[in-house]
Amino acid sequence: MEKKTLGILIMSGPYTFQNSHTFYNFVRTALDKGYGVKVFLFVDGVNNAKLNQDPSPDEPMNERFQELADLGVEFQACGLCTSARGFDQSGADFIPGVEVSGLTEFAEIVGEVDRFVTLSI
Amino acid sequence: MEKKTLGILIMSGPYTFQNSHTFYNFVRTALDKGYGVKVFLFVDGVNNAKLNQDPSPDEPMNERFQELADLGVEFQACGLCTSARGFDQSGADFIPGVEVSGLTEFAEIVGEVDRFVTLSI
Amino acid sequence: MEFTEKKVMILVRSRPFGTIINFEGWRAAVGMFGMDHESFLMFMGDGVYALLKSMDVKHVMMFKNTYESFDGVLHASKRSLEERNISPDELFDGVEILDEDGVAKAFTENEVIITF
Amino acid sequence: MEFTEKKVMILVRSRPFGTIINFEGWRAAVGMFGMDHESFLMFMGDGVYALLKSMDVKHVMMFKNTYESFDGVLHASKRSLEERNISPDELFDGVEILDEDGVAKAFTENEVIITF
Amino acid sequence: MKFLIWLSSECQSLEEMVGALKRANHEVGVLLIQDGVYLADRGCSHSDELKKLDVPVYASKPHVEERGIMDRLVIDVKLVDYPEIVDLTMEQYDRIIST
Amino acid sequence: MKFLIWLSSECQSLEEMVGALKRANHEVGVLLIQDGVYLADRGCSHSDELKKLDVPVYASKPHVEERGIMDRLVIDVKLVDYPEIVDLTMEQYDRIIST
Repeated sequence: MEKKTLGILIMSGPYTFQNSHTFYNFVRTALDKGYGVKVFLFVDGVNNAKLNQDPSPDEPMNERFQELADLGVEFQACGLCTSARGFDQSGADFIPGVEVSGLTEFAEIVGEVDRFVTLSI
Repeated sequence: MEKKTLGILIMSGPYTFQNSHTFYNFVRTALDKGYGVKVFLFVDGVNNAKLNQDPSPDEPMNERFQELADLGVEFQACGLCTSARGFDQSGADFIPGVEVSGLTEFAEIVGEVDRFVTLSI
Repeated sequence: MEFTEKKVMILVRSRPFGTIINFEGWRAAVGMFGMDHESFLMFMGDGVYALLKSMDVKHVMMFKNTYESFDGVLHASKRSLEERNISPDELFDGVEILDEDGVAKAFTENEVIITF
Repeated sequence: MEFTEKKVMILVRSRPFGTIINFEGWRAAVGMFGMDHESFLMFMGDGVYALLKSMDVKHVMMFKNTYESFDGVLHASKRSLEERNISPDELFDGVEILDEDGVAKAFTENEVIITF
Repeated sequence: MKFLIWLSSECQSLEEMVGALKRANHEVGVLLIQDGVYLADRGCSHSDELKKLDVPVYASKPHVEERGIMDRLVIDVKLVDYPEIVDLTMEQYDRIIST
Repeated sequence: MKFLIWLSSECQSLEEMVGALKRANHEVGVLLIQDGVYLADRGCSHSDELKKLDVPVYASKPHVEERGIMDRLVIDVKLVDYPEIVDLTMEQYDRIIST
């Protein structure tokens, strides 16, 4: 039987809210159990993907998101939210594997997942 | 008699929270009345200064912060918060007039103002 | 899973204006039509404040119009309105008010619930 | 105004962990010593949860130690503790509990109040 | 001494703080701003608490207006725009407590 | 149908939502996560409301532990770590309502 897929919408940025930490642990565990994961970064959520973050060593956000992307997590980032925050629409400011797209791609994710969790502020 | 000075700590980023809009209107009005204003950008507050933001036309955050800086508002940005978010420690990612510094400069602002307002999340 | 058109509830519980989350709910509701989902906009808790017709609609007008042009209906929880002393005639035209049964039915019939 | 050394209250009202705001209050309290202000760390409302000695202190230990090395004292509102059923023996050593008069006095004697 | 409570979101500990200051014979005013204005709305279960505090309450006019709750206010507030907010902050009150 | 309420911050409308689903004969579980775990703390004035709902309550163990409130819990919660949280989300419940 095909394993189920988890969809997540995250709307908060890293550091300020605990969401990003919970997100990493939750998604990493879901991957370990064999589930697929698709993520839409919305509003401040796009800040999670920003390259060159240099936080305290116990919160290596870039490495964590990169790790999840390398393990096959699909990341889509809201394009309007990306440009509003002064980041490149090509995705050049984001970790490799994050695609800058829009709400249509979000709607696509919603149609492709078995469970859906929202991480808001 | 010398006009009083207003100090502000802002800890939220633009768009997600209404703080940045209130901040602009409040500070602009204080300037118009002749007060001095000193601002410390802390935590997500540093995101307000990010260059090349391209939001909806009625929220031109870069222009507004630049306008305030040009009118003499002192802006200091928390250095650790700046680097954590992947922005240049030299201030090159921020609008001109924003100085990347640290909590000592924050403490300096606190010592130089007559009134102090915190804009948190 | 393979892509499937679904019934999607956008559940708006945040207050308007203080954060952008409420407004982004309206936007997401419209976005669901982009892949032919059925979009069900539901306001509960403090989210119902976004249905006051006396509100400044500049942030949501475009999404509201588009949502309604797709025959989307605005739904509000009766209990949330009552707890906030909001009477039906204070709301936008066309808001459908759901009692407890209606709320339970909405949660059952919509296959995905996205919270704003 | 010309730079003046002041009595500064860092008023912590946010809960720890859910956001970083609470932890940043501790950091700011230490930062005040950088310009020789007197720093007065005050916990009220849900902020008092940050004084539970059973808490994981990894995010604040460095700031707490530094603050206390400058003879800084941790203060908590008696009423906030009582409303949350937190007894004094659940708190870190050395927390000074302020009754209503003490709270009013703290707001009066500190010249600047910075909220986290 | 005159304290101004700059209230932009919630009402946690408002009585605690305002009550302590009032009983110590300080003057206290409350400025409702941003989502803080909902505290004066007839749908807010805490508006009675605010009413009982018996202190001057100011409410930011633009924030009341955009939320469309002008006709729903159950507390006798003085509506203020930015010039008056600046005046309250810089001149009429001695110290600001942001919450 | 089995609904899991993923509760990470506040308790606004919890009775409203859970009550409606229960009375329509659905199974409901509540997962307390991040600051949501304070809802089971003996200092939270809403914990009685949660208790009365009489539904299974799960609480994220790492979030309870780091907050130091393990000995303060007044609700009979099942402590869960990430593997169980994933299992609740993906297998044991049919639909998630995040709040």
